[in-house]
Amino acid sequence: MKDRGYYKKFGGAYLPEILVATFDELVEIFQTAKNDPGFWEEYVEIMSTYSCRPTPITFAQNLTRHFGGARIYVKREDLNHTGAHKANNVIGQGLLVKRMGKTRVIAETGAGQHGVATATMAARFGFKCTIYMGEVDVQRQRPNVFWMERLGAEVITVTEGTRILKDAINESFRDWVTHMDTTHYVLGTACGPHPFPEMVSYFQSIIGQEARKQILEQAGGLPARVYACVGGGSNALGTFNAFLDDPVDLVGVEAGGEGLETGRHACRLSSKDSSIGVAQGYKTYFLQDNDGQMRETHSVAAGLDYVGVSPILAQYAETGRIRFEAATDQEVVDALSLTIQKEGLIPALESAHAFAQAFKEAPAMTPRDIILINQSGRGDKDIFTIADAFADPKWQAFIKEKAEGYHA
Amino acid sequence: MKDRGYYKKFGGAYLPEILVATFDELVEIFQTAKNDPGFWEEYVEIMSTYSCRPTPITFAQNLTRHFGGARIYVKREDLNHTGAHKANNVIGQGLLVKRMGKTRVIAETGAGQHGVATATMAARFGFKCTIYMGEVDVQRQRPNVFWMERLGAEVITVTEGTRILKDAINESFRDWVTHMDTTHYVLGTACGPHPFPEMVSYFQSIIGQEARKQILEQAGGLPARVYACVGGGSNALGTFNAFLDDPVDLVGVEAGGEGLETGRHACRLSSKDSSIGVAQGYKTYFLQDNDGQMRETHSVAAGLDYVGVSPILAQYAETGRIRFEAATDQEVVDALSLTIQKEGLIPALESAHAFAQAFKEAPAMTPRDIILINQSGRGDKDIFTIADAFADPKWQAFIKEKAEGYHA
Amino acid sequence: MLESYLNNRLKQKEILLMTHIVLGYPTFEDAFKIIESMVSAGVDLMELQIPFSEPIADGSVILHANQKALAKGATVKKCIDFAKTVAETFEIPFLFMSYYNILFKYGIERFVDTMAENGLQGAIVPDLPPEEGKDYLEAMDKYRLSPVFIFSPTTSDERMNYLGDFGRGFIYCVARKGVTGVDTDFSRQLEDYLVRCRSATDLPLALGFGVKERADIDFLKGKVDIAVIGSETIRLVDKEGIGAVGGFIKNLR
Amino acid sequence: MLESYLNNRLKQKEILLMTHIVLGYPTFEDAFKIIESMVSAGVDLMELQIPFSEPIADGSVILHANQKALAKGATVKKCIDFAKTVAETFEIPFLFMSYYNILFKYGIERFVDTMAENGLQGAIVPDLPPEEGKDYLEAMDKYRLSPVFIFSPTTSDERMNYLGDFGRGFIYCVARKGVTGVDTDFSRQLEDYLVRCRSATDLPLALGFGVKERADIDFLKGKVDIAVIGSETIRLVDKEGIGAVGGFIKNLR
Ligand SMILES: Cc1ncc(COP(=O)(O)O)c(C=O)c1O
Ligand SMILES: Cc1ncc(COP(=O)(O)O)c(C=O)c1O
Repeated sequence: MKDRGYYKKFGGAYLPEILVATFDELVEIFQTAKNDPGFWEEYVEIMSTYSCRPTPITFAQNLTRHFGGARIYVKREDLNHTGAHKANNVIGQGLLVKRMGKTRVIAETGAGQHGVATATMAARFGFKCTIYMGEVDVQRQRPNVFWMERLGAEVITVTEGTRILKDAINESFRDWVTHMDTTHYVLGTACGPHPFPEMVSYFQSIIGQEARKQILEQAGGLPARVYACVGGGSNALGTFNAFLDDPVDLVGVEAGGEGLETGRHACRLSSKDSSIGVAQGYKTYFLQDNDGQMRETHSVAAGLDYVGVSPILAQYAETGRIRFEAATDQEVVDALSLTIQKEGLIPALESAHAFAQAFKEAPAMTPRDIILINQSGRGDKDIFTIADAFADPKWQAFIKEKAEGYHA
Repeated sequence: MKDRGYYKKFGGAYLPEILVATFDELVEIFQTAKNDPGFWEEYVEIMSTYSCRPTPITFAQNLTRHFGGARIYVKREDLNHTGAHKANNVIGQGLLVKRMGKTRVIAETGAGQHGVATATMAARFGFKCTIYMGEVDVQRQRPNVFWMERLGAEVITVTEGTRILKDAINESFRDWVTHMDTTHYVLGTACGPHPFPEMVSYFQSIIGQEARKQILEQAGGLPARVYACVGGGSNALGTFNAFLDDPVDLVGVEAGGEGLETGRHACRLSSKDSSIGVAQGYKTYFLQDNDGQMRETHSVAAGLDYVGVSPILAQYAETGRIRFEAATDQEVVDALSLTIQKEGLIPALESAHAFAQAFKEAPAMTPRDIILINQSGRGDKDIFTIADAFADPKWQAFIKEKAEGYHA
Repeated sequence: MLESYLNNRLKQKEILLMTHIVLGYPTFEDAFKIIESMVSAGVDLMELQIPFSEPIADGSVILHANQKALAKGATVKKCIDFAKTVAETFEIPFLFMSYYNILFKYGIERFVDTMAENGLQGAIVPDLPPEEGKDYLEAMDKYRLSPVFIFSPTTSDERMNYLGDFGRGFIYCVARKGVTGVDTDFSRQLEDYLVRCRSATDLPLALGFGVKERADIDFLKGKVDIAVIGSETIRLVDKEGIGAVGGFIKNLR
Repeated sequence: MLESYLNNRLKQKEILLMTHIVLGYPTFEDAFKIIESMVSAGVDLMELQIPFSEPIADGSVILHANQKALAKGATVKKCIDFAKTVAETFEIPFLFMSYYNILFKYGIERFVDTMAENGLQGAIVPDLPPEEGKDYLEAMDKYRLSPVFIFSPTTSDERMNYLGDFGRGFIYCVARKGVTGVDTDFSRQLEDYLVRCRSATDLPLALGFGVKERADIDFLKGKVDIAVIGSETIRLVDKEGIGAVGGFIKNLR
């Protein structure tokens, strides 16, 4: 591996020796594919027949009217097969797995979205599949576990550490160092050792490529601001990439959890609680203590509940090219509720972070300004979380009744 | 109303007098819209920016290999916004509601899919919305109720009659005869009094229009057979319409429930248990007793659990242009399971009927034959039903635990 | 024939009373007793509703009566037999009321024939507009029975004329939008509507939907020929038992 | 320096023993006692692992030890202080083993300086390949400490040479794919791999991952210079308590 994937001082490949050869192979396969014009074509082809690309942009006319400021457009990654932008990445990596001749894939998952996407890709490509998921997330996202199992994947509940996304990543690495001959680790976001940040954002860049073209056509101009939520950073990078050279304000929205002041959040780039470190194979801002031990993070959205962040985003945070903000759980639930009622769109809790921030800013803008929000996924999968966030009594009664049926 | 919407001896408009004027208005608005070339354009435009049209067709390479017969293609209505073909119909009718200047919509729903679609359309178009849903279906499809309510719709549980789809239709009519000045009844399928069968299949015909073009392009020829499940008949007609003049075998698949011999099914056109009758405003084959009282129907798929069927389909059943078959609950669950594992597609239980029948026939065909299956919707919504069909112990444990949390 | 019976009767009474029951509800025996007390309380004609599983034009009171009658085993045959007895027993005219599927499945001509044979005078089929009713109209004509059609506040003048042409016996004017069994506002607006009805047809006019007390009937005097009591007696039977029916009817006029 | 210590020692013994503990596990006091019994049982050098919250190269036994040590309050400072005492107390060389973030957050030069001052001889940092370790290598060189690098069965000959150039003290050969704490198959295949390792470097070779009994060590004699006992002692402590460690080590050789 010659290019070690640095973005200013972030990134790199801090690998156990056992994985070095595997990464060398991966880097090479990826570079070869990237340089093969047929590869991107093949990728777009499968995304447009197996998933539903190009996904549209939707003019949110009611929200626009409601806020009376900027004209709001929404990029509809929720319409992807399996319901989120995660499909872009897994299908892309799936094609590489085929090129490498491997027969098994593993993946971590937080929200469950990436797990379902990977299990789906594995079913479609005929790979064996194991998904690692933290125990806390298994609790929050049980329906996704159910679907992964139906898809033929083995879902392993991770009971180590904080039992969320980062721990699932660790367990995936532990599996990988044992089975790398047959197995590819489909990392779900633009984090981890090189070439993952580059590779994942490469596949996700299809979002921004489409969106830029669409918004020029449909809105007649470039957006003033583009919003995306930031977990690991893949949907944000995928959306932002196409606008980097444009005079467009790019806004990444992190999980403010219970509020920055409470410490119970997952803001790496929009809070002072993080610092630079090296873990899970790459260097970036982490939420860690002074010893370098990773801290517990918190978010209503499992997919944003992560200690690290893409090194590529860390770079842009330092250069100031991307602005990072935080939206709290409460702001997110409110934004979600408003979006459902006004537009009939059900963003995932993760995506609703982007909406929440856009809603804070849109009123102060003018109708000449266009804003674009990336709806990274749909919220159906979050029904247990959302029903709890709304404390819906009818839902609770239904669950109790169901449970009684199972006791019988 | 001059043209009373007859398809041979089926159809008509058996209306209470109070609704006659409303139907006259509806027929006129619909005819005017249909004759306005801009209208279809407007419809396609909104379907391609708010939903994800054209939805792709996917070559099911693994199922094709598995059965070793016909080449299997799947039309992906599951990728529509809200997850089913129902979106096509509601958006179309929504545009008519705007033309009529009405401010409220009502709808029946069985699977909940049409209710969610209508509530979504209402949110987007700014209409008030009431959804009628049989008590049995509320039980089966609680997540959809939750989302309808979040979307701002009022969901009324119908406790009359057999407490399923047909009873929800009756209640919708009862609402409508009271509020037709402000209210449009968004009937969810190609049934009911004229112009509904024509109107709903007109909007749904976008499926077949796209699919025919796509299969010619991607598969290089016309399909030998096209499969669609048949509840009321809207997705079937929408898919079949474009192939009526082609040498293509069209196969509608009804809910065989626990088996034709048990009487616990919902087969109007593929069993001898039905007879011609008039109810809910139109003449067709109904599952009724000798007195003309409607019978209980049964299906694992709420959306197919209906006593009547589109008069247009009844016509084609008589002419023989469309062949009707039945798939049992068990066959459907098996087909669903296979499709998930082989292709990473999760059809709705309704749609899985079409798959089940195709799977029975595909092995006896040759690779020169193409078959097209309409995947009318996605199965996520069915998690409670599917989890029960698989009797998944982990799901049950999860529900019990959740319930305990709510008791606390 | 029904129309001349009504016109004769109207020479004696300012307004006639038509009542409605669901056959087999609460039971056939009770239904018989209800009819008995209605007739002796001075009711002028009656609708006998053959229960149907999908009564879309009926509100919850009659809907439940339909469902319960069916659940208790009311069949079309039992209803017809019962109607025969009733028609033989009592002097006043009886009409069948039901949804079209009941006639259709029985065989339209056969149904009408049976009606005639059993002494019924006509029928009200709320989901059968004349456009769909060719066979029915021919049979009714052949057997000299009265097909009763319905006017509603949404019916145009032109359509009232059209319906009037097909109607026999009387026209059933529904008082308002909505289903049976809900309150009606007896007001100026209703009056205007009834004026429209009156000028559209020479047939006697009945008004139904929401008529439930003496004041309503007083209001209707001079405006229509027949006041129809529908859900209210069923509600009464449900609440106070069949014994209360006679007194209730007597008090109406 | 470490390498000459090892070479001297190897003149007396056919194979050396390196053991591993997690600092603060089960407690610092117990860790001290474990070291004591290991040293007196004849261990030749030891790895002291500073616990880290994300030990991706470790299997469940060491992972849990890391987590429990942290949960009981093991800080980097406590680990360093403890290591200092240990290095002062016992004669054998001690190495730090930890993940790179621990060094990085402490400040690399500061960390290496502290190591040197506290009498540690080197460090194993499994997630730091030389490509990413410029600062670390410079500091280790400056303070004359040994950065130990790792060979694995997937490491090419070319890369072994490369790693050998950066390594000091010895090379840590992992016996197989996978994480610590899993059984290793001591077989012909392993032998071939060790032949490759030997020809790539002049440094002493240590072999770790899955070494847990006398037979394993017998197999390794003549093939490597140091046998590494990792998870097995932790497993022993978990099961039989710290008293069992001395006897276990003595029995190995
Ligand atoms: C819908 C959705 N959006 C966003 C994310 C966050 O990931 P990323 O920041 O890589 O886009 C997730 C992760 O699971 C997700 O499911
Ligand atoms: C996914 C899906 N498919 C099919 C149907 C059946 O309706 P139709 O026969 O009108 O397409 C339903 C009805 O709810 C549905 O939800």
